[in-house]
Amino acid sequence: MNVFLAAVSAHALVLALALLVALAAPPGRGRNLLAGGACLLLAGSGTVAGWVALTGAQGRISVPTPLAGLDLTLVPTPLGGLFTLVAGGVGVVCALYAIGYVQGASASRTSWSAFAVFIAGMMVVPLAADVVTFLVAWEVMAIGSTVLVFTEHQARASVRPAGLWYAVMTHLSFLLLAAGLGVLAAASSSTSFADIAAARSSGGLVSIGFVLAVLGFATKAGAVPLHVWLPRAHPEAPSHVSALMSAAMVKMGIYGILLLTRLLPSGPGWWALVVLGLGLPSALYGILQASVTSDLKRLLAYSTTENVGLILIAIAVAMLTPTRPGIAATALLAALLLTISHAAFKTALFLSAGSVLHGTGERDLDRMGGLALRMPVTTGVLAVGCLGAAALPVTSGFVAEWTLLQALIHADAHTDRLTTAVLPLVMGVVALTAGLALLTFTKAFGIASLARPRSPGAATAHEASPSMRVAMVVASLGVLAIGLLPGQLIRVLTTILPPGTARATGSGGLALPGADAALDPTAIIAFAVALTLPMVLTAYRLARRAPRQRSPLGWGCGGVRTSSRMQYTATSYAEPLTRVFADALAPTRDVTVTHVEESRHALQSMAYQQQLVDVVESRGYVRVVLLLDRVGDWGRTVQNGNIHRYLAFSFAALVVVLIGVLQ
Amino acid sequence: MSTTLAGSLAVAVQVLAITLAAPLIVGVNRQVRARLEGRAGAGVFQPWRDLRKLMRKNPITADGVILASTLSVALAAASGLLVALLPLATNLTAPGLRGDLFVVVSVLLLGSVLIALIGLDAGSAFGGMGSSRHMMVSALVEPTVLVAIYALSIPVGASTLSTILAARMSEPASIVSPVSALALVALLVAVIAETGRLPVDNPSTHLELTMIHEAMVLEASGRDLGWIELASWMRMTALLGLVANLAAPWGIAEEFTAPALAVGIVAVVVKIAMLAAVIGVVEIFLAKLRLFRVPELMAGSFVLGFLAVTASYLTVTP
Amino acid sequence: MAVIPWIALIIPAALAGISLTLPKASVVRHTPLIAAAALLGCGLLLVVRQPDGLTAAGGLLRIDALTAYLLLTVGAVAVVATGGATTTSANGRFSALMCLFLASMTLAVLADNLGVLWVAIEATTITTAFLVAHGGGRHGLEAAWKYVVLGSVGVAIAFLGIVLVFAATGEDPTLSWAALTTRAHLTDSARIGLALAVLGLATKAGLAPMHSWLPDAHSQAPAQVSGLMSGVLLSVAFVGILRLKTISDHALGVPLMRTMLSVVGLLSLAVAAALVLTQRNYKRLLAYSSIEHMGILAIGAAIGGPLATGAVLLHILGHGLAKAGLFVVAGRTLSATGTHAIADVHGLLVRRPSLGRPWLLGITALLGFPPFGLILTEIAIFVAGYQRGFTVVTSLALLLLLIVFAGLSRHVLAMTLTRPGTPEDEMGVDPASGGQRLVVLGAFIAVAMLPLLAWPLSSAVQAAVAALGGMP
Amino acid sequence: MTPITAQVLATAAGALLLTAVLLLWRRSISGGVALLGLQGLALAGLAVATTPDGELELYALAALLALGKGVVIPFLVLRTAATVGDAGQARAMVNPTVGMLLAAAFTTIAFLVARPLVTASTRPTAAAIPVGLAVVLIGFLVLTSRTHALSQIVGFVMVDNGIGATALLSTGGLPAIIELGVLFDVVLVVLVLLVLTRRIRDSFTSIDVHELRELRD
Repeated sequence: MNVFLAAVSAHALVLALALLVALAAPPGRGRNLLAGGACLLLAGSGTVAGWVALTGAQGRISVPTPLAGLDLTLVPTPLGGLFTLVAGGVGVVCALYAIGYVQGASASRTSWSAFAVFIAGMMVVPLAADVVTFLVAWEVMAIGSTVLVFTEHQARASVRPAGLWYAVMTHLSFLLLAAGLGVLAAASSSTSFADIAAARSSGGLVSIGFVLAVLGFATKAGAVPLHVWLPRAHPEAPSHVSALMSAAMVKMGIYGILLLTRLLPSGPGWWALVVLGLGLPSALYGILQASVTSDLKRLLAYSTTENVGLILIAIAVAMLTPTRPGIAATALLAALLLTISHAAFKTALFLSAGSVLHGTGERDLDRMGGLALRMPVTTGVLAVGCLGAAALPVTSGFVAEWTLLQALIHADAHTDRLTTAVLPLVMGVVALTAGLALLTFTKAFGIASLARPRSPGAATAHEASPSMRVAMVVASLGVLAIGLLPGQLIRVLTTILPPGTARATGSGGLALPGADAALDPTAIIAFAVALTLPMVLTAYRLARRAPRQRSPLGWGCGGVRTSSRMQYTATSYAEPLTRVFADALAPTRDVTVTHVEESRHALQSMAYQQQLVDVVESRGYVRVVLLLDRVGDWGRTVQNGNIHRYLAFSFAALVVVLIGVLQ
Repeated sequence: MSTTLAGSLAVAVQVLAITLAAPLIVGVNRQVRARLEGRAGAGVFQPWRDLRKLMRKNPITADGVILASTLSVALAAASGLLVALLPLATNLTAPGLRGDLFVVVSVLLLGSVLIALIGLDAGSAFGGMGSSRHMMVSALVEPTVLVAIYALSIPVGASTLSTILAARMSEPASIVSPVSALALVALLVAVIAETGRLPVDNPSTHLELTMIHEAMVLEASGRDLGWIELASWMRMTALLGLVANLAAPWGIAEEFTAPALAVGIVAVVVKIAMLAAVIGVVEIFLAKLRLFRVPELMAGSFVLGFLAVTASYLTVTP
Repeated sequence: MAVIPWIALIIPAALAGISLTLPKASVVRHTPLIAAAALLGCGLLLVVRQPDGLTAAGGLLRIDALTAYLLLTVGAVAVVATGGATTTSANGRFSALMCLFLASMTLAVLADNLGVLWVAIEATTITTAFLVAHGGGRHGLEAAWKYVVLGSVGVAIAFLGIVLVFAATGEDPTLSWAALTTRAHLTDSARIGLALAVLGLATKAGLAPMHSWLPDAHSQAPAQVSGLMSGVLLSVAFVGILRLKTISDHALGVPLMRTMLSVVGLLSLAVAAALVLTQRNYKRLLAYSSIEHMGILAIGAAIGGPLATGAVLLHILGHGLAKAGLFVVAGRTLSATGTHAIADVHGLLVRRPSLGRPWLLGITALLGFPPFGLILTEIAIFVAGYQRGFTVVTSLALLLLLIVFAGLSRHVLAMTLTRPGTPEDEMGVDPASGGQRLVVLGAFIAVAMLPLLAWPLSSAVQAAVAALGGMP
Repeated sequence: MTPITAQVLATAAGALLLTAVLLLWRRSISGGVALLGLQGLALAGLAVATTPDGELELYALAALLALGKGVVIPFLVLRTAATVGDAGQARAMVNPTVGMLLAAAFTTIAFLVARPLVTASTRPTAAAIPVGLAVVLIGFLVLTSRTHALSQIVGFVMVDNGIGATALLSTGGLPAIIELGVLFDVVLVVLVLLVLTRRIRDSFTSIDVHELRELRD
């Protein structure tokens, strides 16, 4: 019995079980536990299938359909196996988290069954072996996530437009893929990926197919300018769903682009520029919007766009340096590491954001504060997540960006003119993105968890339930594990990368022969601990002689009142940046001043209101929507109910056919 | 003596030396400025006295402040780690601690984040204002630092600082090449911005609206303030030492012997002191830039770094 | 085997007679359902027995795998439409006309002679005229008038086409489809004849530019009538077009029908896209969705080849079931809320789950989401389109489908999801009985089972495609 | 083709085209219906002319055609016109002169289109096919331009007469069952339209089809 076959059939059985349990179990804690457990099992079986595929299992599963010659086939590949593994891992953590988190609408039968379908969809997409299966699995993932985005439609009015944007953009992604992959299948006259890869076809048609497919995958990955659904859908979906979407579903877009580079290895040079053209703006624009928004989940959504941008840059560098295999392999490794590390820390961040929302009822950073005292575990996870997202030492983000930097630095000028011009620019953008990410996550962690609570909700925050805490801690341990021992991860990835790309050094460190660089995080940690020990000892000795004293009033140049309104909020924290990047963000500010009736000079009140809208959406997409509405209105005037006009249509059609057929 | 043990001991010695030397460097800088301003000045060893006083005083923290003590100690540790990673007194490195470009910049930024968090945790308007401005400046500084060191690494072909220094010592001509000159100027501007010297931030001011570094440490007191001051002095010394060594790499200890190490330490302290004195003199003539002109300065230094990179591409013979 | 088609014809006709004469209202109310069940039975029997081109009634009728498959479709959709809808004022005349309507559709399906096909299609127009006007008041009359005038004129064009095809058969004149498909050479008048015949049948198939009657007729007719018309009458006329395409591809080569069907298909999608965006009446929304799906079928037929044609046939069954179920639910929503306007209906999913859930389920099927079968057929048509060189046509179709998706989902979400903060106006109760709700749910489950029923369906679909001459 | 049948053929075809043009020109309902009757009889004449002599049941078919199209349909329309009342002037969307020009244009189109039909057909009567097509197109024009319900019915019957004529001329008549089926269908459609006209008259108080505009998007 082929191992892969066993894993996938087990996965299918568990899906049926999960759906049955979701529909049959009694509402309340009973259903949450049972359905959550079933989804946990589902994601677990997916992880097993991913692991089996990653470690090079063979096998082929094909399900017949009523149409001749159109079977749905699944074949394990190492690359697909990795992405199933990542999605499965994130699925396990999110299912565990959901058991404690869901209540009300997100604990309904439809939500649980949609959650199971969503996980199952993501497990199958990387294993699909031909165009039709890939598209069907893609839509299974789409329907699962669309239903989940709408769960809280009764609570907030903003859920419906967000869900609509999400559904339409997901369908745009599906149609772009259908076009792109269809053209590729036509160019190599077969729908199976193996044949497309073997055909090595090239020419104008293949380029069109490639660009369409890349745009389709970029829409799902949330790359600028196709990212508008991401900052709308993620804040509205329940946190465990937005964690799964951000950490796992977005990666299916990345898997697609990597698949394309494997199906069409010898593409022309400008293909890499297309991917780079999507990557650079995504990284910069994504982190810029993240740094100025004050809604925590919207911040995390935009940071996903930024990380997708970095991954696309890594893939583009891999495509730009075919003449230097060492560098191309390092860049590919960087892309994989960025994907895995983003999956880990974004899950931790979204789950902690959900726990904060669960505890304080607040989503806006301006109304949080002082959570470190009230929600220690969540703050700890948020700290680790923010460290990972800001790519600071000892976290998975650091290892991933380090690999990307090594690839960029060592791809020196010997390649062609194209890379010479592009590489310094890419280096500058990656560095600026890293800098802004620093500010963003300092703001996110600092404003949310330090100093005094800025709203009654934050003041009465309570810690999350046990299952949520376990899930969050597991996610943050993932971030730290990859950060500390990247060597173990490299051993797993060897089946995907070309031989000799990276070696795991003794103490879990990482060596890149291609770029002759080595990183040993455990050594850095050891030295840091060795340094801090004497300092802590002296601090402890000093503390015994001069104990700390508490006073109700801070210094603040002698005038501070203890009200929490005196503290900086997330909006004010990002105000200098908004001013520096004003033309890219186009903030709309208005100050309304109400004077006292008696005299013009005395102010009664002054209100400052700043509105930051997504420029891509307000300038690009809104115009398209208005155009479509005008087309709709024009269409309605044509169909105005006058029978003579209808008869004229038929008559004109008759005459046109008569003359057309004349010939 | 295995190289790893030698390397680690050398680095430990370097950290100890720089920890002791840092207050001295700041003392020199302040003394030079005092003399030029016609004041007697508090003497070169005043910072050591301040430090001793602060370490013995009771720290006072307002209600609602959560992580003040742990963050200040962590900040000191981060600065220590930064000093360990940079080739200041000795070029030897412990195996895991090769001063790789990105690792150095990340540890530098870790320090920035920690001090920003201290500012936020203070819970007062000034702490938030200082922290927000500091993070904006360090966000704009990071591209310049990365691109500048990247430009220096291209002629050498490796991105670890110790190899760059060894290469520059072997052929001094490369030090005055256009690539190195442009990169060094860009790096110097970036270091000045990062350590909060004029024209980006005035270290000696307490005027609410202009201070960046001082605003963050406003609420700190007693030994918390002590750790923070020590950390920022060590950071400034380390960064100035990096610039000094890149400009004049001679005297750095190549192998692990007592005399070489002593020479290395003395050489680096003298070089940093001279650089601190020069900065002191220059600061007299500079006024603080308006905050929203700082991005233009940063953009300028980034372009310098960018030119250095493209220049290095052109001169490299294929 | 030969007797089954006669049963399929005679039972509905006989039931029509019974429902006119029999006074007992309870029986008369259900005669259309009985007729539909009989058709479904005959269809199933024929599909299982796999007939291979048997002619009856002196060459006028024909039973092959295609007719068997179509009879099954007509029966299934009819059961859903008549079983699911609440027959409020079902008097004898209404049931009789419904049974006659079913009988004429069966005749159209079984017809081998093109003349008989024309007479049957015209009979469907006549029988449904008064059904559309039934209980609709002023709007019903207006819809009926437009339906009959436009429908008859369109079908008259088809008759002109058939006459010219008959003239083109030269020495031994024949109108039998089986004979015509074997004719290698037809005189030049066949070009004009076939083009006009297809244009005429396109009217009854609801394809643009001859579609104008469809929104009015389908939105005014009672639920089961519009369900039947939208679900299967359009498809029966479309299969007529498929039969004519087989003759044309065989005798005149492929380009004529390819260009014509592609143009008509894209036009239909464009009309549907333009009018779904800011639509205000949810029954007209369903009507335009029918035009859109007919556009997809036309493009699938233009692409040709065994894969696309199999997908078209499967799509007919899937779309028919889903659309019939949806029109029935729309009828119940109308009687519950008393308004056609989309803007006045909101929060169906929460306030009337028995209406909201099937409504959302059916629309998800139409939008092309798994687990429903339409996703598979649409992907098959797109992939076949690209593989057979229809790159531009398929890409344009994909773009228009995106606009239709946006329009349809915007309106349906507005109806089903709650608008927090808007005042709760009172809403009537859902009139359907348990059995009727089950029939509708059964229809959607059947559409969901389509891609999984590989074993029984694939042989039936492939045999039907072979019966169509494999569509070069 | 004996000279007599050729003569009958020519007169019948001429009568068909003439009645069509006159119908387009005259606007009164009663006049129109009379012309429609005439056209039915001309069609019957055409049927007689095109059948090879000696085919008895074809003659019966021609008689049935004459009865149906010439007598029954006009009678029904007139009866409804009486009950409906204001049978007077029906407003036309297109003024007569433009109508005439359009009729001429459509006749030329009919001749252009029919050219391949005439050359391809071996039948002697093929030369007259364009007349049938012309009547179809003019019938369509009447249908599209008249706003009166009854005149729309007249237009529809004209289209049908044109198609019948084309059938007779190009193929010498369809098989008997089909011919009967078609005739039966046309009569039924006219009946349905007349019933609907009477109902519209009751609820809309006028049978001006141009007012039927409430069903719009």
